[in-house]
Amino acid sequence: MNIIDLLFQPYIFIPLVFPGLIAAFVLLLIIIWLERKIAAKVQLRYGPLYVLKPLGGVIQTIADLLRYLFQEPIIPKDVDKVAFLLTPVFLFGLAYLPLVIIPISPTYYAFRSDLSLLIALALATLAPIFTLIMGWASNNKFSLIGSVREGYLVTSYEMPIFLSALSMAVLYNSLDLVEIAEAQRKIWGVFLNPVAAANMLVLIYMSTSKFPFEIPEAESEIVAGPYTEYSGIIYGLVMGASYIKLYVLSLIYSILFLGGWNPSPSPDPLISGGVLFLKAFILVAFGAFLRAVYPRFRIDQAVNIGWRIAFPLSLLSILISLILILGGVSFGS
Amino acid sequence: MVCVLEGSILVGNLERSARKAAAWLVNKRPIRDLRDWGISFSLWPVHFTTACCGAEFAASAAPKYDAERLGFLPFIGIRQCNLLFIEGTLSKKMAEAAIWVYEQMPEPKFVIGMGACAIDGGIFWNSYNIVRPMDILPVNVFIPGCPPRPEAVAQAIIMLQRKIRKGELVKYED
Amino acid sequence: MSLEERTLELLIGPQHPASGHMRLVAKIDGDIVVELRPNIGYVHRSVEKLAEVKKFLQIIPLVERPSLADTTANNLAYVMALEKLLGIDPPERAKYLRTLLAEINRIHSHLYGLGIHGVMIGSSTAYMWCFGDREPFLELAQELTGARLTYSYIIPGGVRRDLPKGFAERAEKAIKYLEGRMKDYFDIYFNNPVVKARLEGVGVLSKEDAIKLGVTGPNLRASGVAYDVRRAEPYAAYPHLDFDVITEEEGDCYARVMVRVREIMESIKIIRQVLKEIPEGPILHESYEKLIPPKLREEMKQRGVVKFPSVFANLRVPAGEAISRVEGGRGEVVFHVISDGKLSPYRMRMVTPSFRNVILFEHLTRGARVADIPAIYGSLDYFPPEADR
Amino acid sequence: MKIEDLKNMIEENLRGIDVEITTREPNIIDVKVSRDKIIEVAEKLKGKGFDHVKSVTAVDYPGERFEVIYIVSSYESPLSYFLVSLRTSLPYDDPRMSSLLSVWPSVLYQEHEEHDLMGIEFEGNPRMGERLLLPESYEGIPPLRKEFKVKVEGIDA
Repeated sequence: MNIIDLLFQPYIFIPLVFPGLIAAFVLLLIIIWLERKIAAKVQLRYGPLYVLKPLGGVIQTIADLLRYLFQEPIIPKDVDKVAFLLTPVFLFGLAYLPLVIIPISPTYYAFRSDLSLLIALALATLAPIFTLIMGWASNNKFSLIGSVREGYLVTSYEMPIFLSALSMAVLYNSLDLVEIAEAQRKIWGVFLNPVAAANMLVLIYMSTSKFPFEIPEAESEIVAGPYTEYSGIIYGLVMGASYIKLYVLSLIYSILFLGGWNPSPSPDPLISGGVLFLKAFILVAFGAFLRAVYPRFRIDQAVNIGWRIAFPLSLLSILISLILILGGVSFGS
Repeated sequence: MVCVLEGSILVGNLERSARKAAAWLVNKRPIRDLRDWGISFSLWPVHFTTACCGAEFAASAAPKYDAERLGFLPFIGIRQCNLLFIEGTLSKKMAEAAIWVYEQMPEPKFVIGMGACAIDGGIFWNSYNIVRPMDILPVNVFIPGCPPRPEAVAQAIIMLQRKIRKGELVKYED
Repeated sequence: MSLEERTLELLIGPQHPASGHMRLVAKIDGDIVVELRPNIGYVHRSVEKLAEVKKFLQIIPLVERPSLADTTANNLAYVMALEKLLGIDPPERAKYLRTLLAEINRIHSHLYGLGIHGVMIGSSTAYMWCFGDREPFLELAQELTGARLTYSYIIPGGVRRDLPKGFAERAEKAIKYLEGRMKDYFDIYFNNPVVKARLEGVGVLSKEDAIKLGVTGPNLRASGVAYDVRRAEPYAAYPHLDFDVITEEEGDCYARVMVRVREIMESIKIIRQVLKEIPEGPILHESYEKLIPPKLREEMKQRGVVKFPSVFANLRVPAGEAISRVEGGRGEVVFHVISDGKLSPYRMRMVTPSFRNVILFEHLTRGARVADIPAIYGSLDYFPPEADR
Repeated sequence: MKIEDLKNMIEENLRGIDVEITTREPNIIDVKVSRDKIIEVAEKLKGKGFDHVKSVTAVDYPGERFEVIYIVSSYESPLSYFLVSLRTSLPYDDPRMSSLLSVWPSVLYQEHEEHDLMGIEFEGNPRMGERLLLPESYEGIPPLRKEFKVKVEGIDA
């Protein structure tokens, strides 16, 4: 068992390399550049270009990262130092945690349990707590308002996400991501229960504050929301965390609704993992595209949507799953 | 701070020497060029319009002149930006705000004075209420014109980028 | 807990993505704005004091600088006041050229306002589209006068340059481009459900309040008051042109945006009429043309560029008072020039539309939400340097 | 609606008060009134339909007097063509007058600006004493007065 084999063991490879650290980091760099390029394309202009002219400025995000690395991380005087410095690290670190649970092929998974969907969703809900602490710790009125807004939003999107995810679990009568993905070999979940699919997609964009729900760090009202006082690499971590959370949630979404790795020709982990990554990448890119389409909602409108529209829809999706099951739709095992 | 190493005692302030080593490393050839290249292609101006030149600054970020090709993205907060654009006249009230904004920005920061009013008062040279930016802020590049054309704004950014890449502006003292 | 302890005082200061060049001191209770006081004066450069030490002709560039996005209105209002004192009337062709530039300037001033309003409620696409589609009209103005924004095109007795050849075709091309783009604007921005949710019913200004507070421009017409200086006291070539005054009834942010959009369409109609009906003839008043030596006068005719007569250097305006008003893009510009026969005016009073609209901030944001402050601020099309002068 | 019959209408309306009415150019009517009668005249004009103030101008004649000019007009069609300039003159050493805020709320910011830049006291205006356009730390002569000198170009200094 030399080092190379060890690296390819699933419990090392998944969290570290493929859907884990390195793939997420590369995706982060590409997505931020892609977001600026897509927005520029919609807005009749070029976007970042002269960084690397032949390739259309692909390494713009690396330039930004380098600048953040060498920028002075200012810690304001009357700020709660411990909370101020540690929350971004936790936020960025914990955003990766659910990736451990996500399998990339029927046989190749780091950690399998028959409750893996619940674990993944539960870990994904840790982020708002740190945004609240961050807002309070940086002793700035705008960040206080921003973090309280994040608190409001959590109440309006957390419950419906869980319900619409569980409605699919009810349909496949299993909470294990591998079984759910396997069950969609013939037909994807999105065709079975479109209400849950649409509802969860919108709520994913609300939870990672993508447009039109970019409310906690609404720039034109409360400067950068909870992240106003952060500079240097700490801000780089914080800005990356929301993209990582979007990547994690879109991976869960593509397993639940888009059939995980299903049309993959062979059970070989790399190919099926690639199909899964492609679906998640498309969802994240669509989230980035929304920046160019929508202005942003007010906080009361977003909470209104969460409770008056998303919550009943998620109950409806559970009803649809039950009707499908009574109607005799059953999946193996 | 004293630490024992096989019989010989090392004496000295570890923390200061660590910082000195870091400063030496960062100013060394390969890291310095990479850092200057990164900073020069990611100049994010803070959203702080001081006077009427703001209209032409906004036009330089708009589709036709699109300063984002140079990595120039007008950004929201003071803490995340490294470039301050003095657009036009600085009245006394605005000068205080400009000083506060400049002091809150993280360290490798640059200032561009835009318009004839930022150079020497322009058409309002004899007004009782204006301040020359060079008296209160270290300005790196001036742009003539009233208001300067968006191409002049883009040229100023390119000149600032060249100065940074030549290594004149960004220094790390211990 | 009394109101004082519950309210949080928020300084939306000069450095803020949606505050412009001023500080909004907002007292908020939770998400509701209890009271908002604009603290202006950050771009006060005392144009009125400087005008008392500059010569009459030097004041034209000085008067334009404060409202950079809509300079023709200030320039035209000031020169009309001078012409009332001098007792001269510009030739017919110069009047049409003044109207042409005023309308081009109104279109790109409205696009500037719509763009800034777009980015304030979060849609960077609206900002980029409006600023991108503003460029063809800046180029038209640049072709006519030589500058992008600060034209100084109108001089006492006429205008500085004649219409370049082929201007009508290029103007028609730019107008066709904007008309074609309007459909995209409505699809992605004006009929966007999120925009409607953010703007409809926000910052409602009733008709009585609009009249009581003395506001002007699209903010007034969006509340149902059909007052437009181009109809109330027609100047330049407006008596011969037919256009209608755009009004809306609701008086909320969406109505103000819609008035500006429909006024762009109206200005396009006016530009087409002006380019069709512009008469031939001189562009400078004959009393000044006589003063130019004959040889230069011929050269002036071919190149279409006016050579300033030497009297302009030390223009003496007869003593007296003159009040003139012009409908700028943001509203009514009022000039009150008092001269005592010397080389510079005794007192020049310039009231810009933004200075008359600044009272709306306190009135409209009472009881609104924190997220409505930028929506209301943007819908007023408020340009702080113009208000502080 | 000609300017003459508007002048007669105003004269008849302001019967009781000693007021001097002259007309200028096609659409301007000057109404000179003394300092303490101005509110009464303002209310009468507002009753006639002049519903907003376009500009408040203070003119400084050094040593002699201050002249405060309110340009009043209406938004409705027949009257909107005409501008009534309501004038009053204040003694140079005591530039105080009563504010017309109660009659026309649209004068709030304009009177505050004239107070800030010319030093004229408008009793009844809540914003007196505060700075509007000048920085808070500004002391000395109000800048728009003639005795406040500004640097001039070299040639004709």
